[in-house]
Amino acid sequence: MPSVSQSIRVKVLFFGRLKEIAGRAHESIDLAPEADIESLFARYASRYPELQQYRPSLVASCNQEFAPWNTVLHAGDEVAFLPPVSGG
Amino acid sequence: MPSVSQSIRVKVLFFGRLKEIAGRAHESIDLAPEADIESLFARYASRYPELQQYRPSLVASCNQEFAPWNTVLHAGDEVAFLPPVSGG
Amino acid sequence: MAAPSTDITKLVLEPIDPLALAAYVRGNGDGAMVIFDGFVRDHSKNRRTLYLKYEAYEPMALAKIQEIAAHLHNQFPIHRVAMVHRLGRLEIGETSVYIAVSAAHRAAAFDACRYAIDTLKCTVPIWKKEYFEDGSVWADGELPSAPSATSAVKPAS
Amino acid sequence: MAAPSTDITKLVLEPIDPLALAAYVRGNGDGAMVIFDGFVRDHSKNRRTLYLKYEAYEPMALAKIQEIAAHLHNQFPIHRVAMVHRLGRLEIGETSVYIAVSAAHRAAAFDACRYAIDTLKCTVPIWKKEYFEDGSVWADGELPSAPSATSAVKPAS
Repeated sequence: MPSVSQSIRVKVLFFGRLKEIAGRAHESIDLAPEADIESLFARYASRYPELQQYRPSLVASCNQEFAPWNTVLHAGDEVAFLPPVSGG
Repeated sequence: MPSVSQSIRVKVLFFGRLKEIAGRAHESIDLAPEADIESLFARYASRYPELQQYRPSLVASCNQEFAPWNTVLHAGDEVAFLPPVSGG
Repeated sequence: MAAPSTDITKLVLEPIDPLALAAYVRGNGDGAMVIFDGFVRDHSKNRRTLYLKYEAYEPMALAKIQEIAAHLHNQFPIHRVAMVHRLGRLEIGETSVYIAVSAAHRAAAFDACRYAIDTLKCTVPIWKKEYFEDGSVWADGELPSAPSATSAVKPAS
Repeated sequence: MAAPSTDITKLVLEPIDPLALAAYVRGNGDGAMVIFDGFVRDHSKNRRTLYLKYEAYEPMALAKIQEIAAHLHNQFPIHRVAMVHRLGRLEIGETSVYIAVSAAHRAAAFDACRYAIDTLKCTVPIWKKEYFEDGSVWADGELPSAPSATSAVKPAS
């Protein structure tokens, strides 16, 4: 049986303004099992308080597909917080 | 006072299928005063009976502007019978 | 109601140069350009087309194209327009009509470009003859919505 | 739902070559091509722009562009699509996005091209930073309509 404290590792990507705030384009992070994207964001928002103000304008992706914030993460997932897009 | 028999000269242009039927691109023709475009066409239709069948599909122009068939012509006018257009 | 003198409106016999027209139309103050490129299809109603010939009532056709360009500026917030139609013999794949419209925002450029080609196709006196292996035909075409007779009889309202 | 392999969908760092893309997209069986050319405007909100930088979540952006191209083929009777977005630093007047759609008839080409750029602008993860004489800003952008939380609460209908 897996230990309840077993953690999962996910990859997190930052773009645009968020990359400047986090000071990095990506990192890997260990999370508790059953963590969702919202809780992952909350962790970064506590590390970089400036992030919090952008939360309403962000959408999330998991494995390169738009994903609801309550998506439960699994080991190896690639998560990104996407600011409003401005291509074109 | 002008004579009642005084005629006016107009220029007539033919395009597309009409040019082939008339065997010419343009000609000048003398008309009775007060002649309108419809009567001008009737004259050509009597000369080239094949023209008559196209009458419903034609629009007329006078001096390079679309014109109703009952437009009364004046000396020097340039009249054209325009088949359905197919530019583009 | 004249088109601004910075527009390009032309009937030409030689091949149309799309790159030169596009480069002319797009300005550094714009952000968007929409182009319509109409060219000779290799078939028509299931017959193989060999080539086309276009003829025009040239002065009237040019005036109508200029009217359309002027109307675009009245109706849409656009910058520049190029509307060029080629006449004479055209081979398969060659451009017969090229319309480019630049604007600060794409919606106006799309709307104007589409209005231009739709209006050209049903109002500009240009005719296309299609040549096939076994003969040639004048294309069906569109009846311009010309003014109706100036009559005392009014339609029932 | 993959785009036909004959489409061109790319993210590029080098300048976009419009002539090559247009020549590729238009086929002898088509009669119409509509092109959207989006390029760098020399101003933004009354400030003079010096240049732009675009960045993307590259694999996701490319996948989203390919989804759009595939959707065009499902929705509109078109032939070929090219959708190319440039990344990195772009100077004033340089093309950032180029979309060309060919079809037998113009209505489908217009509809598809417009759908493509409208959808790209609000769903493809690409970001633009505008550089001015006195600083730089991330463009406001569009919030993609992402899936909402998978919740038991349904909206009132």
